[in-house]
Amino acid sequence: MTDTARQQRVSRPLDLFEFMARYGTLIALALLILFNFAFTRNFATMQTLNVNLTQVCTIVIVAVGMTLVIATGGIDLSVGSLMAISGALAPMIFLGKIVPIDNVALAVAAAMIIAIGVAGLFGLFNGWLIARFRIQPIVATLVLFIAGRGIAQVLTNGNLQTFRVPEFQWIGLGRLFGVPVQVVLMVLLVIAAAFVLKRTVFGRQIIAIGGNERAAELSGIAVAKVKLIVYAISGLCAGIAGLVVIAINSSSDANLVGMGMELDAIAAVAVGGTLLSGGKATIIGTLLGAMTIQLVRYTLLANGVPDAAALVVKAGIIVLAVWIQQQGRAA
Amino acid sequence: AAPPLKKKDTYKVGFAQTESNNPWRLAQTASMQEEAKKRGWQLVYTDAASSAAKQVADVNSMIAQGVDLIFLAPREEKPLIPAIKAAKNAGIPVILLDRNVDASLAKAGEDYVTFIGSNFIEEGQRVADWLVKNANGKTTIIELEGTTGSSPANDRKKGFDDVIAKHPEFKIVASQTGDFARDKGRQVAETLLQAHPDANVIYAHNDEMAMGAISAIEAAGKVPGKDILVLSIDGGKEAVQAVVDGKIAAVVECNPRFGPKAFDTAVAYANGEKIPEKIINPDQFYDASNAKDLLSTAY
Amino acid sequence: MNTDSLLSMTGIDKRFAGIPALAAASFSVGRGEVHALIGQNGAGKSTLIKVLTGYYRRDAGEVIFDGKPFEVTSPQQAQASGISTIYQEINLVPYRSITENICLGREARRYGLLDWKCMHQEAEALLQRFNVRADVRRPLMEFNTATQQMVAIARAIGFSAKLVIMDEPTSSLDEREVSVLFNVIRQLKQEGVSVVFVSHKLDELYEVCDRVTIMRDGRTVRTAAMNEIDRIGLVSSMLGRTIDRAEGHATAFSDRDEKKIGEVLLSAESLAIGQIVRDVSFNVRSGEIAGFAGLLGAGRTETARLVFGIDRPRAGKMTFNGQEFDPHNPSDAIAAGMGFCTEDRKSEGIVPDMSVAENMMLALMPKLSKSGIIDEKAQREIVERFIRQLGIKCSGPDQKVRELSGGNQQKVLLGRWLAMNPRLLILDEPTRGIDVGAKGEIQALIKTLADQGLAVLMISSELEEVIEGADRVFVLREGVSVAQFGRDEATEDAVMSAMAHGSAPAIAEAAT
Amino acid sequence: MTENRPGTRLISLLGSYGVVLALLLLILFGWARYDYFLGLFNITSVLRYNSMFALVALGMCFVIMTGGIDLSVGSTAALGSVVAALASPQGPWIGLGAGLGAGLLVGFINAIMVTRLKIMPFVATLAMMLAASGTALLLADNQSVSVSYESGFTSIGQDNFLGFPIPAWIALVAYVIGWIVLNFTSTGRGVLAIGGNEDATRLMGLPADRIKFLVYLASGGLAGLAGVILASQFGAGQPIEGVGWELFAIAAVVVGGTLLTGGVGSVGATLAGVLLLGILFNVLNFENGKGWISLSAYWQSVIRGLFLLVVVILQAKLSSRGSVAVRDH
Ligand SMILES: Nc1ncnc2c1ncn2[C@@H]1O[C@H](COP(=O)(O)OP(=O)(O)OP(=O)(O)O)[C@@H](O)[C@H]1O
Ligand SMILES: Nc1ncnc2c1ncn2[C@@H]1O[C@H](COP(=O)(O)OP(=O)(O)OP(=O)(O)O)[C@@H](O)[C@H]1O
Ligand SMILES: [Mg+2]
Ligand SMILES: [Mg+2]
Repeated sequence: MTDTARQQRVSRPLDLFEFMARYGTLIALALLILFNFAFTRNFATMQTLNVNLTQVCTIVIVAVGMTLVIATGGIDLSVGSLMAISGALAPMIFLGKIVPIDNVALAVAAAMIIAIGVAGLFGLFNGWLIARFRIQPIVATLVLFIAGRGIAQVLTNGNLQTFRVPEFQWIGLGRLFGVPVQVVLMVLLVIAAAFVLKRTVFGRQIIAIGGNERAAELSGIAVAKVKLIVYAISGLCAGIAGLVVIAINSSSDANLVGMGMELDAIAAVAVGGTLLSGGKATIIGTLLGAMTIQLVRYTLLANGVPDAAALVVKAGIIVLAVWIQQQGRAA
Repeated sequence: AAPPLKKKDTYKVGFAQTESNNPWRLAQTASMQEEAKKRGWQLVYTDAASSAAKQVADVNSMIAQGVDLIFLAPREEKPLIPAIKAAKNAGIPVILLDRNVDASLAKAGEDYVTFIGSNFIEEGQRVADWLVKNANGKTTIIELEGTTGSSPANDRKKGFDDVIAKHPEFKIVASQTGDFARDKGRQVAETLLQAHPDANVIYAHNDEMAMGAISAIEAAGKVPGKDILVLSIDGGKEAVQAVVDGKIAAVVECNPRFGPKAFDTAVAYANGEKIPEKIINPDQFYDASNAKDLLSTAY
Repeated sequence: MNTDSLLSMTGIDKRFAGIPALAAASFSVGRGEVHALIGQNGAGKSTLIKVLTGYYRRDAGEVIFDGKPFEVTSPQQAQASGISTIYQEINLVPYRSITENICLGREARRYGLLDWKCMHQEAEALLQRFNVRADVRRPLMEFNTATQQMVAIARAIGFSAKLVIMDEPTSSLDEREVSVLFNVIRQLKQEGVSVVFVSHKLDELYEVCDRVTIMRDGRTVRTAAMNEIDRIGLVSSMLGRTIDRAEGHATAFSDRDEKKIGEVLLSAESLAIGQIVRDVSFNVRSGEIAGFAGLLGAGRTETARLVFGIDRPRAGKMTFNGQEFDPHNPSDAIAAGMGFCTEDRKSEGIVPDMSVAENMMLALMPKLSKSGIIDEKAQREIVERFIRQLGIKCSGPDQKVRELSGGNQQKVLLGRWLAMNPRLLILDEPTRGIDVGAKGEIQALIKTLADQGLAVLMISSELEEVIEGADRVFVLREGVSVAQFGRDEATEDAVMSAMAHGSAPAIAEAAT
Repeated sequence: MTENRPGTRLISLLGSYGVVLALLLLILFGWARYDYFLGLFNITSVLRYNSMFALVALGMCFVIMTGGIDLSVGSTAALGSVVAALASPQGPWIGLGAGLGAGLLVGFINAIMVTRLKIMPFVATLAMMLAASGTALLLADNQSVSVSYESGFTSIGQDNFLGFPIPAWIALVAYVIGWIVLNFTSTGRGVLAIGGNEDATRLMGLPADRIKFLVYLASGGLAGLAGVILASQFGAGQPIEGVGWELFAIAAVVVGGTLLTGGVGSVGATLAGVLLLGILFNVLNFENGKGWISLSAYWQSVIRGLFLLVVVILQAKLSSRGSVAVRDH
């Protein structure tokens, strides 16, 4: 019986919708690229690839953490604010505003570690609220969404910090074998997260919690611990993204760094095919989702679509992408 | 006439700021707070977080607290009218800072005391005029707009575009919003430069986006100031330094240091002096010819 | 067939993702008839019902109801046309009050607005029919499974329907409640209402049903009057092979060898938590099957939860393997070597979107990994072995567990714990909702495991299962362990009377 | 259920009315600390301003009770304000109808996406948030649209009735209707049932999709109504207003004790939640007058965040204690 059923499944005529669901995001991406080849001036160049890859980096980095959070059935609204905090802290440290450090390398290393670490700690705080008090993730992370940016602003008194520190800005401007460092960083994070989700106990536990938290707990999974770690990871990712943004811009503006990032990241996750209700996740999907959204943005900008109309088009594409996947699931 | 202000040694005044998410606003707030401290006045400060509606609520809470006078930096021309009317009804004079309100709905000297500020349309015009004179064949323009729907973005666009429209040799090939932010400005500039490789002028509605555009130009392997002229408005220190360095071609100042003039005006009003309907801040214009000398005076 | 038939379904096909769940199934019910629908787990009973009520759309076939072709696309329409259904998994709204759960969909109104007073009264009156007393204003989630099941039944009866469908309504009821339910079914029959009754407990069928339809692999294999077919006939039709096992035992627990029982592994003394568990003492020895008997709500599940570290006792103490044992959470208990198969598999057992393999490996996974990375190969081997051993009907280890029938889900969960190779396995209603074939297999399996030295704590509301299966039976009543019986003392009468009245001397006995 | 310790009741009572208690304490604090805090002017202006949020939160409350979410309310209100402003020269009723209609249209599209296309509410309404805001900007040509001052449209937002602002009356009526719908109609009970267990609700034969449809429609309509008030109160349709309203509304609903997972909720407590958060802004403004925190506006967001933290933690504590005997099935 087992075998016959299996065969039936395989030999079934190719289901268009299931195909679309599985490869929908990829198809959308391919169509967009084709469209651009045909209509967008100067599209087929390395520089275009470069521009798009570097621009999508921060979203992907944040969205990786967000995917893990969403897989547990949660959500993290605080990522943008955490980017601001890490972006505000780092320059304060390597510019020696807190304690003067003479050695540049040391200062930069300290700045990176502390800034990312603090973001991670705030993520841990989110996890603590959610695991310890069972506060709904949206609300728990809303706290830092509101207060986090305030903290960053208080730290810097709202002032812009500008700097020219090539050692630090390497993560935003440097290249490794001709590839921008941030892209390398993004790829590494994506691979690491995909591996964790697919092949490790921790990843399986994340999915189990999103799928049925009580069952997970009764199977001996330390639900609270897993959640703590997941939100901490999301915080760390946001921290890294914050550093990348300020490095590229040679300036850190606590008021704006990471503004609206939570929605971009969530949209990327959703378009990528991860269920927002948890229990399922695909990191590669998230990468593709983020790229799709980025390319839509690029296409609209490059073709001079006015901002207001661009919003409507973007909305339509998000809905379309998610709808196609939805069809696949329903079939 | 606008409500009178009693003569006193010190006052309790309100300052309804629209937002604090950019250096310009911060400088303005700081200037107001410093001035209040210097004079020993009590300042009730509110921040409307970019919402005109909240700003009205803020003004109302100032009225409720019984301040003597309100400095209002209206977020928008129309939605703040009810706040001005409410203050008038409560007998509290209002002085507008840096943005005006719709003249058909509220009148200076009648509903509010006066407007102190700059003229956004004129700022755009000044940039365009400079470009027309100094273009040297650089005529293909990318415009980085401010936040969609905000009045400085609308006005700086109008002032600039109207002048450019009179000169057919110039062409604005793309005009997109960069949200007044450096990062967004950079990303938009990167994209637009990619789609319009022939562009050789970037006009940004504020310094932050101009700085972002410079990064974008450099990332595209071009030289700002040489291959591409960057024009900007605001004239903060970083931007003026960029003019000195040759990266920005020209920048119109929009000085945020309103404190002294605003408070002087209030005192003059209490003294019964006649206040003009508009007090326009004289704004600097920086380009290669004067930037070095004026760098120290830039805010 | 019966010309006076109320419902007739013919040639019904239903496929899920290409796999047929129903293949040309047919089914017909007469007026005022109580009709049993039986079959192995996954035979397609629930699917047939859901097709009838419009929850699933059928791929082919014809339905005639009350003389007219019946085309409904939602349970709502089915209900409006006179078919009232109690689904297999309790499908109610836990946060809402009993009244709402009973009256949703046919609210009493006054001046166009809901009339709460009237609805509360109606809910109370309906529950009265089942001898259930409960504050109908309280949220449903505050009540135990049995009460919830009664609420579901009351709700279905409350609609004046022509046909009431009950998909395994008795699986979470004890005998007392079952007999109340049967009285209600008889009443319905008298009122001319037809009833479709799904159950794996064959005795029950003989008690109330007039006819029986047997399903196998999505087909209807036989329909007969209840009095024309004996148990062996039923079972062989269900399983599709002739069986010749004598009917001496209702369960597959054959007599056990007492000598294999070892030392005391777990002992609990005077456990208490609030009102639910007040004073429970018992012990389990390795190689022994210890049974918990008791009426519903006697505190058996809650005691098991204390042992497994899900809740913390307010008083009492436990030792495990000779050491003091005070688990703070399930992972402590698991680390100590326990497994716990919960009674509510839907909300506490399966992770519906995960595959059979992933579900089965959920607890074992950390042990099967090298520095956090899962050993896929080892995992697959184990899963495939258990799928074979437990006879889990699925298209393969990668099928989503939500797509399995209830009984097969239960087997997956058993597999989850057996894979852990535990020292003590707590089974809360292990054969609830499991077909006779699989039930026998599971019981035999439990016995084999015990023979190999596993300690088993088995909670069951089926008296036979406890009496025949357990080496010792502990009886709980209102949160107190009131009696303990050895294998020979545990007669049906003795256990029953302890369950109902308790016996003072037995308490002292249990405490020693 | 079997548990009837004295005190449990009190605590669970506090759990459901905790937000009211917090509200009273905050008002008491304001009254004790600031002059004029309870002055008529302050009260009416707080009510006038917060009535918009109250309407939006009411819709959000219903959506959340079904287990969904509506992120588009802010931009829907902005769109409603623009449409109302454009229609305002035709008179107050037409202006009102136009704004409401725009909101209903948005709600309708949301409802279609959620119930027909089966797109997760979070994503569907996130997209709608972008789309409505884009549409508002397009209609308004990127600027605020002046309303007609002659047609009497502004009296909706700016006048009083029996001494209270008309927007406050509108919100009050909406809440009374909302309360009745929730507690005394089958649709209202259906809303809670869906949030509690959607699948079961379907199997129980309730029209789950229709109820969800209505809920999103209502949320859109209420947001449109808030837009009408926005336009008439401030004399302009504002395409860029409404940013962050959805989060305010969600916070208010949650502070009011409604579970984000759906199934449990209260209309009255939501109103209390709106007032609590709204008055907090007001208190912060008054505090500024004292010169304490006006040093930096940034402390305000920190304080608001902390306040939200305290309230939700308290709420979590109270609600878990009130039901300590209840296993959460
Ligand atoms: N939603 C679904 N998706 C895929 N397959 C399904 C789904 N529901 C049921 N099936 C399959 O259809 C078959 C029939 O299942 P059904 O639930 O009807 O069995 P059943 O006779 O009610 O069993 P049980 O006695 O265990 O309740 C099973 O093989 C099951 O795996
Ligand atoms: N969620 C709950 N909230 C409050 N009381 C409960 C809850 N669940 C069970 N109870 C009560 O606790 C007591 C014991 O329940 P428990 O589930 O442990 O009994 P049981 O013997 O295992 O019965 P069952 O066979 O129904 O599981 C009963 O009085 C029951 O009413
Ligand atoms: Mg079934
Ligand atoms: Mg039990």
